[in-house]
Amino acid sequence: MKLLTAVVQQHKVDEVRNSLAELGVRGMTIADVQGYGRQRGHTEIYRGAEYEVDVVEKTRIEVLVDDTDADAVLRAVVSSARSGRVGDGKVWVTPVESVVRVRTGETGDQAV
Amino acid sequence: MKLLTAVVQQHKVDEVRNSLAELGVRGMTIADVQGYGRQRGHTEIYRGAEYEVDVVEKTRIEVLVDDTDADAVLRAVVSSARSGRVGDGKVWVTPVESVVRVRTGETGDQAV
Amino acid sequence: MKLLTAVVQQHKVDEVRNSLAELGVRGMTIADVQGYGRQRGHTEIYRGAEYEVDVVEKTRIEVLVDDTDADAVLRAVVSSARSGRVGDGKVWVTPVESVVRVRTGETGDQAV
Amino acid sequence: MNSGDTAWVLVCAALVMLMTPGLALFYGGMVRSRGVLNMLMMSLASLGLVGVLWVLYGYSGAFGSDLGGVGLLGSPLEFFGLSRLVGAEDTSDTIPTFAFVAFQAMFAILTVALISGAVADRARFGPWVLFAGLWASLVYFPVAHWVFAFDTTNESGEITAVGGWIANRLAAIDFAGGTAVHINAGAAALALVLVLGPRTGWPRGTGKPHNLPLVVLGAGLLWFGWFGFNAGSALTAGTTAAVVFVNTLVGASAAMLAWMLVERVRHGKPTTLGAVSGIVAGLVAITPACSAVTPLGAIAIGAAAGAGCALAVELKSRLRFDDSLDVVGVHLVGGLIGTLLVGFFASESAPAGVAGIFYGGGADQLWRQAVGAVAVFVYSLVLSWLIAWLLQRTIGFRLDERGEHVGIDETEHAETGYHFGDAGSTLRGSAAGERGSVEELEGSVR
Amino acid sequence: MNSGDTAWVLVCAALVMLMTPGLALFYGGMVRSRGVLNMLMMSLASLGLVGVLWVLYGYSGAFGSDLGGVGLLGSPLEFFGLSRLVGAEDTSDTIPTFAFVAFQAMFAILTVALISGAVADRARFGPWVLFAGLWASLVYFPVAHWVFAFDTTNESGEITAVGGWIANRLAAIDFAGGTAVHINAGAAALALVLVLGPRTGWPRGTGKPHNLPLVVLGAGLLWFGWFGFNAGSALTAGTTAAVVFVNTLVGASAAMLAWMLVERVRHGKPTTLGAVSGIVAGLVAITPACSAVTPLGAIAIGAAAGAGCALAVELKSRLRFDDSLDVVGVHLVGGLIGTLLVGFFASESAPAGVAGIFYGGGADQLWRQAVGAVAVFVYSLVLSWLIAWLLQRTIGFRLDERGEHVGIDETEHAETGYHFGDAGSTLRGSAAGERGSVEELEGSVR
Amino acid sequence: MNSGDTAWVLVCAALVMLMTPGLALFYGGMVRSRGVLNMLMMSLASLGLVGVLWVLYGYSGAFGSDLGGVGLLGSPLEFFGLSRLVGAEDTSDTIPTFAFVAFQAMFAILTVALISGAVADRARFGPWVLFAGLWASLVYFPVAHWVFAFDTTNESGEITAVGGWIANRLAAIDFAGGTAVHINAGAAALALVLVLGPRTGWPRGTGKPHNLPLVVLGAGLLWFGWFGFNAGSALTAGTTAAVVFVNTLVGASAAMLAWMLVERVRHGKPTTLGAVSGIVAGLVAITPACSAVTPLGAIAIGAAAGAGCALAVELKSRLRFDDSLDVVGVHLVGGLIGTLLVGFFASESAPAGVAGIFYGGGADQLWRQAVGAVAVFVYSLVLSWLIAWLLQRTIGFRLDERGEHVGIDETEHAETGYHFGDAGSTLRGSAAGERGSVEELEGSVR
Ligand SMILES: Nc1ncnc2c1ncn2[C@@H]1O[C@H](COP(=O)(O)OP(=O)(O)O)[C@@H](O)[C@H]1O
Ligand SMILES: Nc1ncnc2c1ncn2[C@@H]1O[C@H](COP(=O)(O)OP(=O)(O)O)[C@@H](O)[C@H]1O
Ligand SMILES: Nc1ncnc2c1ncn2[C@@H]1O[C@H](COP(=O)(O)OP(=O)(O)O)[C@@H](O)[C@H]1O
Repeated sequence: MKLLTAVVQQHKVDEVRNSLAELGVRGMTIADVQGYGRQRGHTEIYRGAEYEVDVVEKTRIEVLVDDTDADAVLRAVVSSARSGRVGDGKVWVTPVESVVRVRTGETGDQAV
Repeated sequence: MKLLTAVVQQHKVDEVRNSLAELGVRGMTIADVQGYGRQRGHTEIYRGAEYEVDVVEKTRIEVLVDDTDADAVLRAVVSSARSGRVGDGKVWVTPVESVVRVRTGETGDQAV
Repeated sequence: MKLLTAVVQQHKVDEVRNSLAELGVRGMTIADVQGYGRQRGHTEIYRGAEYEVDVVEKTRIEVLVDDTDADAVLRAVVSSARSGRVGDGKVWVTPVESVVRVRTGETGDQAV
Repeated sequence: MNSGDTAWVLVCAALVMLMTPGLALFYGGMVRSRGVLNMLMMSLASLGLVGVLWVLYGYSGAFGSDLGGVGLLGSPLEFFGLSRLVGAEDTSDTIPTFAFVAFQAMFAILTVALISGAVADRARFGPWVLFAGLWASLVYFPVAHWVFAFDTTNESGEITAVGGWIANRLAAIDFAGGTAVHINAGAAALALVLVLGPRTGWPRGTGKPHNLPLVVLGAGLLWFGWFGFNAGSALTAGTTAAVVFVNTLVGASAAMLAWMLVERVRHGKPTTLGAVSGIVAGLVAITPACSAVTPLGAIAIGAAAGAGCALAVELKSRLRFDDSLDVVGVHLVGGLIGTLLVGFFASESAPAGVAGIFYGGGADQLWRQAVGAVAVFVYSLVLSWLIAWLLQRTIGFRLDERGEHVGIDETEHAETGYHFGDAGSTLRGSAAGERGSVEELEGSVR
Repeated sequence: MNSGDTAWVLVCAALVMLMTPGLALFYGGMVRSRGVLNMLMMSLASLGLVGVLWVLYGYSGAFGSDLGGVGLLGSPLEFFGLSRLVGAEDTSDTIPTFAFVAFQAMFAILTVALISGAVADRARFGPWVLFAGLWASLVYFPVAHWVFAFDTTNESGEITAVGGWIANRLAAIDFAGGTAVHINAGAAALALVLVLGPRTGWPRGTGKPHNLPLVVLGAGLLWFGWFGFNAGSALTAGTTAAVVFVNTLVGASAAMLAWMLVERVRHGKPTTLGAVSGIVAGLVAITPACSAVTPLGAIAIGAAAGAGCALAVELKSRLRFDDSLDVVGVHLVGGLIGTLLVGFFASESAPAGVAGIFYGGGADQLWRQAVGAVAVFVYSLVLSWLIAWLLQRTIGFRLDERGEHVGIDETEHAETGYHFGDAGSTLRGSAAGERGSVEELEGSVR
Repeated sequence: MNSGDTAWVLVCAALVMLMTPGLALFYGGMVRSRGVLNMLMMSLASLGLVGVLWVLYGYSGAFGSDLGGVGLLGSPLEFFGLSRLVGAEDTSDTIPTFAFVAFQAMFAILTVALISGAVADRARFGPWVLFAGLWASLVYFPVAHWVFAFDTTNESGEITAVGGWIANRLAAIDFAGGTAVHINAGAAALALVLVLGPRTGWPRGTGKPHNLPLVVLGAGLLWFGWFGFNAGSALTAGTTAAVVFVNTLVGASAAMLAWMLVERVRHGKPTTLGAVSGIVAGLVAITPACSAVTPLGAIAIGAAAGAGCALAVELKSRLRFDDSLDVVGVHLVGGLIGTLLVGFFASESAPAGVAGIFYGGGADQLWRQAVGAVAVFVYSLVLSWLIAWLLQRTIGFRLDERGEHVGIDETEHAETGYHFGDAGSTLRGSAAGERGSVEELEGSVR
């Protein structure tokens, strides 16, 4: 089991989801996060005081995948999340020792 | 050290927390997330336009636990988060190489 | 590659960021989370009904770092996030098997 | 026709109308976020349904010729659709009948909406609409007749048309509706709570107010509109309206201070929700009394209501009924306080010209007040309970547990109050058109 | 001078003024959260710009001496800056000219703001301001002359000053602006949508209303203000105003019920957005008709508008135009329904005293209504299209795709609507001063 | 008694009352989200406390018989509790005394609330309430006497009762309170900032406005209410009120445009916060001038205030004082601009009938304006500083650093403004009752 975590542009979520669905992966967990990186933020002005916002809104996607699928899923995420511009984000894979589906208690590949 | 991550139904958080407290685990970190999975979302209607909301609000719980406790904690989370219906969520365990308590600099089991 | 996750006091984020910048680490991903731990929450009152809020607002920081930098980064986070009071939070390190920069497809150390 | 009086009453009608959206926001901000829309919708439904019913037969039931001359009900079909009134010669030397129709319409609408606060997060919407219609017809319209329909007399003082029994035979003082509006709605709220039971999980885990600025906004609009409610009830723009206006101000002010003080003493800190609750409690209590007391009397009544209601709302968890947003604790208790204190604080120098116990009058006025209050309370409680019980037994009033769990907004209205992020939902096929043509469209952007 | 009438018209002017912020919130809550500020700003800009233009030459163009006596335009410089009116002897026995100026100013401001709902999230702000100014000058001021400028006659009935052609020659009934305001704005909205094209990604992924309580608040303020809009148009505080007031209430009430019913039948659940949309649709439709029908007629027109608009707003995705917040579906369609139904439901007993088809009159009034509606529609559509097209061709009206993607608030106004958390932004050097001195300052806290 | 005038003044009193909740929301939206409630509470406290004080001795201090005939203070106990006024024969042929009492009460309340914007996020609530009471008593009531209490004269023009020195001896023009309200509050705000010091961390990290739609709503309600504030100050519904009304509209409109222009030039983009700040700046500046200028003059004064305040608010970080929400930059600066420009733009054809420098008058009026402005500024600054300093020295006015860090809402009011999610808090034992009985209760749901 692997856990694939991706931090991507917010508007890419639907595309990532579709590309994973094509691989048969339907489950995932997403969250709103804020990213710092190469991508510059923007400036806001309130009554003449300028604020530099150096975070960028991103979406964090977590997908549990079978060892054998990990590579294909990684590739699918990367290609569907890519726009080619700075700020496209990162994807990383970490090892998972065990997974349980809460409803049934199933573990391992059955659980995802 | 292990990191146990659980994605559960929002209203199960208190029960999970109580069951962990019984095991002596008091610390944890939680966040609002949105899940895709087998569980169907719902439909919203705005001026006749129907929106299919296919995410479900979930809560993500992270608990750092001692290697030896990992199994018991996992079991406790699973049983307290279970309702038996689709959408109960997942729990997974990942290896942790080191943990530090910021306040004291303690590491390892002392830190949690 | 390592993934360093820190749960810290919200108002320490800027300091953590600065200390990492000094080590040359500029990228990171942050999220609002809620923590349970030793730190007590506070009480809110609505028309005489008292609510015990036992979560504390925290910020969760994720940083991908090179194996060799992991230790230095860990130390920097710990020292910059410390106030010495209960509730300063935790930092932990987990192994990462692979990282990809979405924009370029670069992997490993190049990706962060 | 007096244009100044007409302008005044029409403006006041608009002010009172605004109270219902104000109340909706006041209530809406107090529930958890996934129930805010249903809370808003219960008030909106009253604006829709009671607005129409008022024109059809409500005005007639409240202000039509008394049936049998006993002061219990007006003839409901006499002015059906107001048709007889349109184009009729209107020789009044104060205001046109239609101005009075409009002003009183807003009272009916608001009173029904007030009830909804008791049943947050658990009343199915369809049955609520039915309840609103039945309650307005069977409870509000008659009670409005009792309290607001005054006898008409000719120059020699003979009664030419009989009005409601509380206003005339009993001669209880209820200037702007402490009984007809607040005790009435409070009793209905109590009945609904008894029939529907508490929210699942109550009192643990039913949530804190999700948007207090919205609550403050609602309270601000309520207070603003309440000047129309009370001072408009003078029906002319003169000294009475002006005195009532000042009393409405200081009654609420004093109540706010009193509520905050109680909180400060009992819980250590004055809260925002407490302050605005104090405002509303004070406004409720001064409503029946505003024409009968001096400004100092208004301060006393306001302070009593602020402190009294602050204590009253803490009782519900002890008495174990989930009056979710304290309709009983604020409107019933506040209405009783105001109605009864008239018997003590009424001053002969005030516009109503009656002396209460503290101003040299006897207990005469007090028992009149008490009889009026009890009559409305009992009538409303019994009728409301029957209507609600019937609805629960037949079509089912209460939301099922799954619906409550998921949230009533989603279950009953297929909507969510807020979307601050934008991920995660797609427009369904039908409305979206085929994909191809959408892309075509996008191409057409110049 | 009649102080009652003056008080009435001035209060109504204030009520109508409040409709523009109300509309801003109504619209603002309906867009996605990263476009809420721009939506608010489009209405605010109208308050700023049209307010000033009205004083400069707008009032004069609408109500100055008719140019050539053909009823098309007032003389725009006659009352430039209103200078001639200040201090002029005002012997009217009803209201001061300035009260009328103020009241009508608010109509001009609101009408321009109404249009903005059609172009959510994609109109550059500078060009919008230009559009607002040009549209007010070239479309609204003339049309207001057509519809609202009545002939002045002397005692013997001779015309001493010629007014607009629709009000006088055609004698269409448009009491408070079904044509001049709603059809006019609706047609302009349609033109803007045609020129600017749909939002990128529309109809998928352009988001749901981000803040429905804000939408409900906006609708509440609109309804409240609309009493001033309609009943104030009587310009005196008397029976006409009172009848209009009641019609404005029940027209909206009935429309709300009708819209909810349509939703219940077609989609299974009545929604909050539907209920408030029904309110607005009913108010739009009753606007031209409110003086011409009985309360029962108002209920009929309201119900027709509520149901009609509920169906109309579903057409846009089929017809493939992104009228984002349904200005066409609600204001154009509702305005047409109300204007035309006058021809059917007008009753001789109502203040306007004209009989429609259902009340024994012939089709005479109907064709007058139709001609008025079509004339305003065509004029507004063509002119609005030309102005928008010109702006798009020259300076570019539409936001670029990057701007749309990032969000129009950030792109056009450098702001974000909401910041519920507080992490992640630091004040830039210049405004912050050097760091050292800031710390100094902190030390000075006593 | 004139019913039209009475209706007008009472409605205007209600409009001005609404300004305080409007201001609360305007301010509340501008602070960071964890301070919104305290900001709302500071205004609410004024509604509570000053409302009561006004009735007790405030009205009497401002409008009671002048003490010593020097125009400095009314006799504070003459009308204690307004008791002498209730039931007194009121033979005025315009409005009842109580209408005037109500109208002026709202001014006192609003002025105190205005100050609070300067000390966001750091003033302890208890001391704030004390400050509000002391400031109203020692600063506002006297200054209101100076500016708003006019001499009473008999038919032959002899003075029968002496009023305030600024209104009568100096004869400065301050129609609706440029000095008494805005300069007064602005000077007090400055004093508070000096005593309390800046927020910890200011100017970095003290946060951006957390809810701009709320700010826009507040501004909308302020503008709406301001029509009552200015035009109501005429105290009759006639030409003066109507002219003032139009000036209040265009003054604000022009100021909004001017502020947006300054932003466009200096920062590249017009912002929402800028637009609404411009509205308020324009309203402040036109307040003293609205009866003395033509609409073109109002546009000029509005534009000057919009641009002037837009520049002024940028100074605070340079001058290093944390006037958090720009009470000084908008109300003091705007009030000065308006008060002084009367000396230039006053036109004899306007209702006040005085000519300023640009309209052929000499500098006479200008120095009167300047003396009035300076007198109020100095008096308010000194007294306010003393009161605040005393409170800080004795009971401590400023919140401690921990409280600021955690957030003032939690520290002072034990509440949080918003709860959009629902996780993470459980009701404490006492209020929840034992668990068992709760489950019992749940079983009773039918
Ligand atoms: N070292 C890191 N650890 C964790 N997250 C990171 C790291 N670097 C970047 N990120 C995340 O990836 C996002 C994109 O990174 P950025 O450097 O802006 O662009 P790119 O990946 O295209 O070079 C950031 O907004 C942040 O959320
Ligand atoms: N492969 C996955 N990776 C990460 N999270 C998942 C995955 N599958 C499901 N989840 C999370 O678990 C939640 C429950 O999953 P779901 O399939 O709906 O029900 P169940 O686990 O009961 O079969 C989802 O809402 C999602 O948050
Ligand atoms: N076992 C744990 N697993 C995950 N997160 C934890 C754990 N214990 C504590 N935390 C997080 O660390 C934060 C600080 O912990 P706390 O015990 O309050 O203080 P300290 O670390 O200073 O002893 C908590 O709010 C929570 O978010």
